[in-house]
Amino acid sequence: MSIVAKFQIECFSCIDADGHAVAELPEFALDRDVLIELYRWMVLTRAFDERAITLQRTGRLGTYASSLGQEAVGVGLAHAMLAEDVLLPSFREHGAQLVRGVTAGEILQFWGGDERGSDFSGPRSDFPVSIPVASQAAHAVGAALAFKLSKAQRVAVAVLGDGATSKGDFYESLNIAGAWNLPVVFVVANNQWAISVPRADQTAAATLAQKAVAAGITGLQVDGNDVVVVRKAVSDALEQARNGSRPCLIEALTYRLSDHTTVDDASRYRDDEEVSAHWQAEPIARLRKHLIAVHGWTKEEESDLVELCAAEVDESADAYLAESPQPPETIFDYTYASLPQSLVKQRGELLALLKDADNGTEHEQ
Amino acid sequence: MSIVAKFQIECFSCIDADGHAVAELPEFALDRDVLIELYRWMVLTRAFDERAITLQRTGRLGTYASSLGQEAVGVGLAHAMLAEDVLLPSFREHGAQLVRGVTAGEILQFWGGDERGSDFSGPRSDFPVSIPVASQAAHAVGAALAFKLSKAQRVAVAVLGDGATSKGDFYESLNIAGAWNLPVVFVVANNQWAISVPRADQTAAATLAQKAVAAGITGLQVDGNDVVVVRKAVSDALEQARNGSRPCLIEALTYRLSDHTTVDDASRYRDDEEVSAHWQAEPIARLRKHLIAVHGWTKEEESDLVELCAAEVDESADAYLAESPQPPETIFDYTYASLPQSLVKQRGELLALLKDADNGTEHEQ
Amino acid sequence: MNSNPQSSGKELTMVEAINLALRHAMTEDETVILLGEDVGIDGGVFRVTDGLINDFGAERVRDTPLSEALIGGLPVGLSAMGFRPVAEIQFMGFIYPIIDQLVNHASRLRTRTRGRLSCPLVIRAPFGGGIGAPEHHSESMEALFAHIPGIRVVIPSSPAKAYGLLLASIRDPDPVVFLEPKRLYRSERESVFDNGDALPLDQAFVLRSGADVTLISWGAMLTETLAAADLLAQESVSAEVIDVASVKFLDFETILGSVRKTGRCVIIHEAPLTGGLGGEIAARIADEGLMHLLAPIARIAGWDVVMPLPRLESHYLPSPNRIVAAVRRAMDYC
Amino acid sequence: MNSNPQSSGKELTMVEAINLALRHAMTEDETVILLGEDVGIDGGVFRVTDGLINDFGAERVRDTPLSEALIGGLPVGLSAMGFRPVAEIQFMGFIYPIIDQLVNHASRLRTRTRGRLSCPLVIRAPFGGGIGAPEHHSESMEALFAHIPGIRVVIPSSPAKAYGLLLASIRDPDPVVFLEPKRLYRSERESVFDNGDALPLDQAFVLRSGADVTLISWGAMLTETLAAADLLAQESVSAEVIDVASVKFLDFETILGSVRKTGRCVIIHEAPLTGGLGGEIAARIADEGLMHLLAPIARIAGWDVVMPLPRLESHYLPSPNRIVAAVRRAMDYC
Ligand SMILES: Cc1ncc(C[n+]2csc(CCOP(=O)(O)OP(=O)(O)O)c2C)c(N)n1
Ligand SMILES: Cc1ncc(C[n+]2csc(CCOP(=O)(O)OP(=O)(O)O)c2C)c(N)n1
Ligand SMILES: [Mg+2]
Ligand SMILES: [Mg+2]
Repeated sequence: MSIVAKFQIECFSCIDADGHAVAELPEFALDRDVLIELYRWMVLTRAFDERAITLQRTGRLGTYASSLGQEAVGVGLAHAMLAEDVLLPSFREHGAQLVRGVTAGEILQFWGGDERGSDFSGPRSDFPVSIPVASQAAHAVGAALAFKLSKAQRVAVAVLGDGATSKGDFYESLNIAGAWNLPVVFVVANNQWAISVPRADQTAAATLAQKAVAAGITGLQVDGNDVVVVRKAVSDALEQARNGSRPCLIEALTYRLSDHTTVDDASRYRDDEEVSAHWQAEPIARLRKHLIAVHGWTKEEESDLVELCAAEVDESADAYLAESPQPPETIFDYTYASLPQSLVKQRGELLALLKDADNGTEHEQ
Repeated sequence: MSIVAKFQIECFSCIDADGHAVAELPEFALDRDVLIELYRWMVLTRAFDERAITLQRTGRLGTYASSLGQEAVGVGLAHAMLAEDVLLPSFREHGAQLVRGVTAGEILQFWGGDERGSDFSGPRSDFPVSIPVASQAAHAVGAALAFKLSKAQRVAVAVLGDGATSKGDFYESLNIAGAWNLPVVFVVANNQWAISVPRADQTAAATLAQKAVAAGITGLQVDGNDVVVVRKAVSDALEQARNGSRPCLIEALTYRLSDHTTVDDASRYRDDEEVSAHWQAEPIARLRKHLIAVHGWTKEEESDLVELCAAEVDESADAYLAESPQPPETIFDYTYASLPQSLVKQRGELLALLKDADNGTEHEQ
Repeated sequence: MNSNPQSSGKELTMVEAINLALRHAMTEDETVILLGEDVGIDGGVFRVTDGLINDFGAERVRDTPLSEALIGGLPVGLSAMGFRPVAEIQFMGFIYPIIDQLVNHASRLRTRTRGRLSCPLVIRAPFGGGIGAPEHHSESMEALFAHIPGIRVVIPSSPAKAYGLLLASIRDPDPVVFLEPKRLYRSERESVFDNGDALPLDQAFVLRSGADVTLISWGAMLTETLAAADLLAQESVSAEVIDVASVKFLDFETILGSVRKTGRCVIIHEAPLTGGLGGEIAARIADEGLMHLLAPIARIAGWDVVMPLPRLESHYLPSPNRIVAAVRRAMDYC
Repeated sequence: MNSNPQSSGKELTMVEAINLALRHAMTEDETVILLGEDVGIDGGVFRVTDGLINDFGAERVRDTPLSEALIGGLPVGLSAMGFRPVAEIQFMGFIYPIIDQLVNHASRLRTRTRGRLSCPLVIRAPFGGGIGAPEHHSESMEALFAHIPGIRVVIPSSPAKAYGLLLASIRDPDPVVFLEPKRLYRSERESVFDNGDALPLDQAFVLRSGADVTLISWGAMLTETLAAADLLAQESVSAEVIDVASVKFLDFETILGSVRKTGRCVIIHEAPLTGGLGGEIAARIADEGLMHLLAPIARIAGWDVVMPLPRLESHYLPSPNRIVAAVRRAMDYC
């Protein structure tokens, strides 16, 4: 018998649940302004989440997936990216989208059932939210191949859930990323649950980071509630991808503090105690503690920031609600670059129906 | 940073290319009769392969995938199985099928384009050859679940190629085998090529055995040209599966000495020298050397055995060629358990067509 | 939820009726195994499997990893080895990875082995629009499945039909794709007798008889179709309404019988027009019933566009008015 | 193989014509990238991509791992970022894992993002029976693709059509599924001018004009259809033969124009009858052309059974005799 291969999975963290540094902090994390920026994005994300849920509960938004408790993953990874990189988000990475420059109003528009929400004004090459779990991993390797072929120094960053790691397309994507050395970073936001299925029932693998071993690429774990280590690990991975065209899988350990979505009731399948315990480790409080302890963050600064975020969210929500609807015939207009003959006819039929139904009154929305 | 998981992949061998034992041999391999039995199956498999290719070249068989050079994998694994276990073969495991009790005639019938070839008279629960690569892995975990649920002490054994390990369904199957602790053994016959794609281009993983790490199950390598170690490793894995319901992935390192199939021309994409080098390590010669050196295998015994195998293959080929064709209307008869009304009508149409076309003459085959 | 399968008729929603059928099947046949994402303790995202894990245990009601290709492929092995898996795909939008296994294995293991092995399995999935669901959750792609030889495709239109058709599907010796119109999951209640009686898998149901025109539909679109029939009655047009139910195989006798009587026919479905099953039905009528037609066969279907997000989905779905207009054209046809 | 795209007309097989079109597209547009299993040094199992890796390099002619879901999904990202991938699926029997990406992404990235991102990609795959290929290698499932909104489906019937239609497909701004009837790969040669002229993706081709009956088909079945037309001519029945070519979207004007003229129509396809595209075509004729019909619309198609293995496949495939018999019935109708 001979040993032909050896692997180990390492787990990294910078700031623990009490706000204490547990490792040498990366340079950016010594900069008060940078930390406040990261903090602000997380607070804004949480404020946005709350508002979205209120809008849903009052019938003004569709089903919505909250990112409560996982803000450090999205914010940390997006903050590490360059503008020219491309994000391929799952449906729970509102923080990442906000940091990337998707407006809160656009995010609401998407979840409100309006396609225009994915016509981002900001990051024009970023992908829309991917609802079919893991399907965006394949797009990420495709985008990464485009960057490699055009010798652009760009990286594709796909964000996926723990459940997504059980899917065949996730694995096929990881495998080709390795086989072709593509500039892509996969971030697994392991929030311990895939709807009602706990992480332990998803796979017998001890870590999700070790899924990378199957593809021969680097895999590592980070404390996903620590925005500093997330930002650092993603930054390092981006650097490797950008300059060495080396793919990486980062498992960010976090926890879904909310229901799966607004139509889910998590109390059916998990205990309150488990959730309470995880509140102790959530990302915003810990960075606040760190800011207070190390950077003299004040009560006033805190309340100013909270107020500012609330105002920003108010504004976006108002703008979202004020948006006039798309004309019904637009359901035809983007199916193809130009309308095939048989769709011209169908579009005419729809317009005729609308005219019939509608004698000077507005169409229902 | 902390290390959260560690893995290593081990590679096993018993008898090297020169026929020397390189490790303590398992008990069965000390038994001359057992070794001769294994040897005979491999010789028979190779004789069968040759005949199949001749039949194809002379227009009496369809496209055929030879197992030349990989006989130890199929023979070793099937010999380790119990009758009540279930084999889920790829399209290249004729040796395994023969050992299981599928007749040479049935195998020819399948490759000759006749469905009856998969209605095995022998192992009634074994699956037919799977042409869509890796798709049988999913059936294997399904069968394994059946055995687990019914508390039968049976194991499902799926055989796949190196190319198959890049497929999503392979991975999803591995993953659920681990998550549910299913009694299943996956044997990867790594013959270094997937048609024209070499193993190195298939994945960046250093070994295919390490694909198991992603699923949290045991993965190991064996010398796939050493029938003794294949039989031993599969035997051990079956034991674990049967009694502990623990799945396992075994990568058997071998080499495809033939073209991919009878319609392939491997000289387009690989060098003769590579092939010649691998002839040095092929499984039959090495077991013969071992038999001669250790068990006094004689020239006469050898020529008797070769003759016997040739005769067996002759007989099967003759029987195959003598088989009368299925009646055309049987294309309807097994689509459903009983014929739906609209198929009754279509079947009638076919019979009418046959009657029209055919005035007392035999239908073309 | 009453777990006694002998209970008498109760007013149930379709979700409850399906649950009852599953319960009945699991009680009568130990080899029936449920599997899918969140079908266990959560009872499925629509609560279709609610409570079953308590009564039948986690061995028989199995949460799978998030692996649709596997949810398609594992039941092939499980059913070939003597079980009767009923697998749930959470939404039709995620069903596509199973097509590979349906086409290449489930539908043909019987014929490949000349009857030695077979796949008595059921794949259940909610489908269709009209509930304002997120992206990818509202499509109707039943035609993809109905084209595959070797399987059956069944779509219930009411709680009692769901109960009877699902029992039949589970007992059927061949693979069945059972598509549940999720708009009907809780929209109406119907009396369901838990007597274990299956409905036939080769019959269409005449929901309303009429003399002037035949309206043919299935699943949730029967709501619009029946509403159109009501509107037409006000105009003294008597519409016969047929629920196809078993979209594969079609009960073409019932359909043709009706068209023979009325001479006019409108087929209504939610799926996009092109390549939808309306084409199959119209083609058979145009072949076997041409001489009885007094007007062209009309199809009222979803447009050939990607299903819009909720804000505009009402403009995608066929409305009673569209159906009525098509019938009027048929009635006015020379 | 001549690599000069300006060369003049040559007698080519379909395999050579496709190779030429790929070569032309790669020469004129640097963003065209080929990928698939064995498309590189092996030149594809049918030699369709023969030599391209030598002329365009391994960066642009890429052997993928054995991962069909990926071959469907990777081009979505690649095309959205400005490239024009042409992906090969080795045989249609292995194409099913890509349906997920076709339905959920490729076909709709444009509409999901209101035109911000789009997917100018082509998926090529050989399909169809008649060459005695192994299990799973002979099916014709074009109808599954034609039902998906947001894509086009194109099927060439000759070398020159393959050249022109493939160029059009590669230049098209939306996803195209390009299905190659492998029975025609080397069965005939045709003069092909490598002038870069594309054929339109919205036109059917009239292969033979006639007055008595319209025969509608596509792909390899045109061989049987034209043979049937010859047989019919001996009986003094003049058949018009239409090659649909772009099965999505149908050039219905050409079809309807012909049926208006002949009053009779037989649709021929190799795919199973139920849910095949013959239904779509017949349904549109039955809707828009009813008044012109002198006889029922007949469909001659594969039976609704699993494609048999080679020994019996000739009994599955429609034959000229079956087509002739259907035409005779139409001619004799009332
Ligand atoms: C392919 C697919 N299958 C099923 C679903 C339904 N679904 C939506 S979210 C979800 C769980 C996802 O879990 P995970 O990947 O851990 O992400 P999380 O929701 O925890 O962020 C499921 C099953 C889906 N969206 N896509
Ligand atoms: C899913 C699928 N894709 C493509 C093919 C075509 N094909 C047949 S064999 C083969 C290569 C298989 O390689 P490997 O798994 O290493 O098995 P080997 O042929 O070497 O035994 C391919 C691509 C197939 N049969 N199935
Ligand atoms: Mg999760
Ligand atoms: Mg191989």
